[in-house]
Order: sequence, then structure tokens, then C-alpha cells
Amino acid sequence: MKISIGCDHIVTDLKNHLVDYLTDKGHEVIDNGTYDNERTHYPIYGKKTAEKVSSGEADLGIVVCGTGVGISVSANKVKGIRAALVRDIETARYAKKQLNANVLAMGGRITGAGVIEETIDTFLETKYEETEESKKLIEKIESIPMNEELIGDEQYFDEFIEKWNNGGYPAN
Amino acid sequence: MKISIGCDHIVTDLKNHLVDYLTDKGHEVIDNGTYDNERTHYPIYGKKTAEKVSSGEADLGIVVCGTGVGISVSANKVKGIRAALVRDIETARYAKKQLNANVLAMGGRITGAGVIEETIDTFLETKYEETEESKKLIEKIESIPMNEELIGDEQYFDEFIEKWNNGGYPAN
Amino acid sequence: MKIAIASDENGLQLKNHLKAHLEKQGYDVSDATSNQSLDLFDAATEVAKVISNKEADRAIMIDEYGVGSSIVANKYKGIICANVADEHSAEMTVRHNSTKIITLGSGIVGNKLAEKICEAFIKADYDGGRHQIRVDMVNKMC
Amino acid sequence: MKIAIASDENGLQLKNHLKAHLEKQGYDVSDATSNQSLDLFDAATEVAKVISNKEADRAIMIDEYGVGSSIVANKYKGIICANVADEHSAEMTVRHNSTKIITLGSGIVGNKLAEKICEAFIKADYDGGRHQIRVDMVNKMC
Repeated sequence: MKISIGCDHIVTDLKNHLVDYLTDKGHEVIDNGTYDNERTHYPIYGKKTAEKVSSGEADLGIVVCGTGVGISVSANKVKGIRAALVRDIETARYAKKQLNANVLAMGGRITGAGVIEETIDTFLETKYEETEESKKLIEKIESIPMNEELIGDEQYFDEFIEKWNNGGYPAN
Repeated sequence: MKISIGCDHIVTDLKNHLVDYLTDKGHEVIDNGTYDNERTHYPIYGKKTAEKVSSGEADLGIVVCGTGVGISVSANKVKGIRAALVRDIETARYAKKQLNANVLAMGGRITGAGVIEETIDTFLETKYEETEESKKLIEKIESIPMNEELIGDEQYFDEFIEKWNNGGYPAN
Repeated sequence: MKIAIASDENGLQLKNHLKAHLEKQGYDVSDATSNQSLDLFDAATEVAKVISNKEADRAIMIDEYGVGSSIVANKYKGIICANVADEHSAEMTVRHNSTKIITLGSGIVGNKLAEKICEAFIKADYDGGRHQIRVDMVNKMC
Repeated sequence: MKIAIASDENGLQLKNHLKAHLEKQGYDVSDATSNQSLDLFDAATEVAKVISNKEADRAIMIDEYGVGSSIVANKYKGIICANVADEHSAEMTVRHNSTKIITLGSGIVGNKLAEKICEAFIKADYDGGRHQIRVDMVNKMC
């Protein structure tokens, strides 16, 4: 499978481990960064990782940050993405099977690497089983109006980064 | 507080991180090893860590291995030890408050470092609140006959280590 | 602080348990899905509305797994919602992400754990500071 | 495979739920604390006895937090018991520790998660190999 992956600077080591883990299993991995431990901002990587999935370039996405929340919310705000933030294998199984979730999110400060690996395995192996109920639910989700301008726009966050670089946000 | 800590070779990095975490908070830490990633056996470190607590040399113990199971079971088999294997903060709080648990165990492959840190904080801060019920339960646990020969016996596992060194166990 | 609570049918029992628990602790809790049998989409949409309209400061939404409701709520502009199953996440997501809605899975978390997650969520405050750039970025999206 | 299940009063509801669930899957499940109101010490002791006497191959014990029962069961010689709250631990502890008893907290894990933990526990087999030296060490203790 082709997997799009992303993280923030808190869990870069975990993301690198997962890239190796997935590659060893024969998957092709698109690593959207971040690539080091320098302070950065999770929405950049949540958006990048999700866009590869919504465009069809990747089959599924995996995002990690400290709790998994920030990067999963960012991924979920891309049209067509259903990002499942989970702390256990069964919720990941359900999210794929019944919600056809296409991005899996976990927190590297919350969940250990053994559980994360097995949750990823389960998420990749589980097939979506369409029912009338699941179809209706996904259609309802798709019907929520979404801003599509942001897709592929690499300058989308520039205003904030400029403000950050000019000391417009506190550093603490 | 004086904290006795131990781990197996799967989670030495996590244990080292926790030693620093506890030391930075002003605790005195007895590090019972293991000290590197060379293959070894969790009962050695579960027993060592627990004995410092049962003897009164340390106030409380913390043990970690992959799932937390092996090393917590080993610690629990030392007389006077109530080793709480937990995956969440609330169970640690309960175990201290109502069972007067004196060793906390977690799995480094199961639980992330953020949750482990806050679980340790909660375990150390929570006070045992004796009730008739908790007193009776702890007395019942204490009444189970235990082998006391093993306490302080550093040769206790030698027969198995000798067998291991002579190829008496499979290496896979 | 005003707290809204909601659920679909699968989350009804845990919702009632948590509402009673939080009220016993003195919190002002209003049921956003009382006397209604909504699916998780409609219940999560209701919760997003309650937060967008500032009718409550924080909201808790329960379905069987939590994850479906969080996907729905996060599709609405300005909403930051976290599916959580542990106290530490509940606290940190408020402090770092300015999360105002959490979702819980009644099939995943037991009553005692759910109580503590809700307490940690309600007691936490947003840290602000450097975290604001990320919140600004997220709020520009969708 | 014979499976024993047991609980104190706090775990009664989840015990009955899991017994029905596992039986529906075709497992042979016997209730080691049927029609008895035991505290967690007596219930966990009963479970340890059932495993020591080989009256069951695996056992599942439920109290409100799981952790008390696991402390009790592990005080008996030859017993290796794990308090678990996730599927991965349930599988790995059988494979690596030859665990024959798990404990669950009814206040911590929800029904769906508990079902999957039990299934993972029952389906797993002990790996043997290098793990045997650790099991031998533990079994010499207490």
C-alpha cells in the first residue's frame, strides 16, 4: 500500500521508526515530515499528509503528535478526510470497517510503540464494509461545506508563520 | 522520596528517562538496572527493585518492561509487595489509595511517556486512605504464605542462568 | 462554566452517568440531546453548534467508539474536538489545542475512567503562548 | 479450551456480558463465582485455584479496577496473571509470559474493548523458546 505519514517535532523519532516499520512490511511511504526536532507546527504536517490521501496519491494516511489531537484535527479539516484518533486497536478496527476512515492518528506521548504498530497493522488490514447506515453517515459527513481553497496551497499558513517569525506570538 | 526502579533490556531508554525525570523532581533514585540493551531477564530486576521496597530501603518502586507484566509479576512475588500494573492514571490512583500499592508497573511498548510520567506523579502524590475494607484486604493478601528464602539471595536464579549459558534454553 | 453533554443511543447510559456525576460535583451541565434519539452525526452536529454559538464553554459527546463523533465535529469551522480515552490527553488537549469538545466511546472506556477524563478536561485551561499559532492555523482551515 | 470467568460484585455485569459473548463465539466458559457474592480477594483466589488445579486452561477475572485481583492471584506460587486494558498486552503476555489469567477493570474498560481483549487473550499461544527461562525464574519465586 502507499502510505502518507506526518508528525510534529515532538515525535519525529516515532515517525521515523514507523516509516521503517512500514517500509519493512513492503509498503511505500511518503514521509511528509517534520524531519527533525526543531520546533514547528502540527497543522502544516496534518494538512500535507491528508492532501496526499484526498488526492488519491496515497491510499491511507498516518499522523502522530504528542496526544495525536492537533495533527488529527488538522488532517480532518481537509475535504474527504476521515481522520480517526484512537488509543486502542478496536477503535481503529471500527473506524476502518464502519466509517471508512482514511487517516489514522495516535499520540506518541500517550500510546507505546507496540500498541501503535499493532493498531497500524489492524487499520491497514481491516476492510471497509459498506452498509446502508455507514453509507448514509459518510454522505452526511461529505455534505458539510468545506473550504477547498486550502488544498495544495503551500502558502496557506504563511501569514501565521510570518507573524511567528516577527515575534508576533509568545515563545513560551 | 526514595524510589527503587528497574527494567528489562526492552525499555532501558525509558527507564533512564524516568530516572532523570524523578531526579529532576527532587527524588532519590536507586537504579537496579538493567543498564544497557543486552538481552537479560526481567525477574532479576523485578526481584531486586521490589526487595529495596520490602526492606524499607526505598519508599516505593517503579518497574517497566515491554508490557509491564513480566516485571510486575516478579516484583509481586516478593513478600510485602503489592505491585500495581496499570495503563491509566485512575487505576494507579485507586491502587495507592485503596490497596496501598508500593510498586507501580507499566509497559513501555503499551503506554506513552507522557501518560507514564503523569501516572507516576499521581502514584507518588496519592496517599493511602485506610478503611476497614482496605485493611482487611491487605491482611488477607499478607496471609498468603510466601517463600522468604529468596529475599536478598543474589544467587537465587543462578541455576537458570547457568542452564542459559550452557545453551539449555533455545535462543529464538 | 457551562458544560453541555450529548450522546447517540449507544452513549445514552454513560451520558446519564456522567451528567449525574458532574452535577454532584457542582458543575452546571445541560443535556444537548435530551429526549431525542439522534444518530451520532446529528448529535455531534448539535454539540458543535452549541459550542459555536457559545451556549456552553465545554462539551462532552458520547457514542459507542467516540471516533465517529470527533470526525463529524471537526468538520465544522472553528471546532477543535478530541476523541480521548485517557486523563492525560484530556488535560493536554485543552492546554495545547484549546479543545472545547471531547468525545468518549461508551464501548471503550468504563464509568470510573470516563469520570476522571471528564474532570481532567473540565479542570484544564488553555495555555495560550506559542500554542496560539497552531490554533490560528487550524481555525483558518475548513 | 476451557475458560473460567469470575468476578466480585463490581465486575458482575461485565462478567455476564463477556460470558455470553464468548459462548456465542463457541467457547466453553464456566463461571467460577456463580451465585456467590465474593470480594475480590476470594474471587481471585478461586480463579488461581481453578488454574492451579488445571480445571481450566485460561481464566478471566473482573473487579472494578482489575489491579487488586491481579495482585492477589500473583501471590500464589505458579500463577502468572496480568491486569490488562488493551488487546496488544493480552496477546503479548500469553506469548511471552505464558499468562493463564487476565484481570479486567469494569470501571476502566468498556464492553467492546473488553470483548476484544478476551478474544486476543484466548487466541494467543505461548511462544516458548527463550521466554522459558523467565517463566522458570518466576515460577521458582513465592
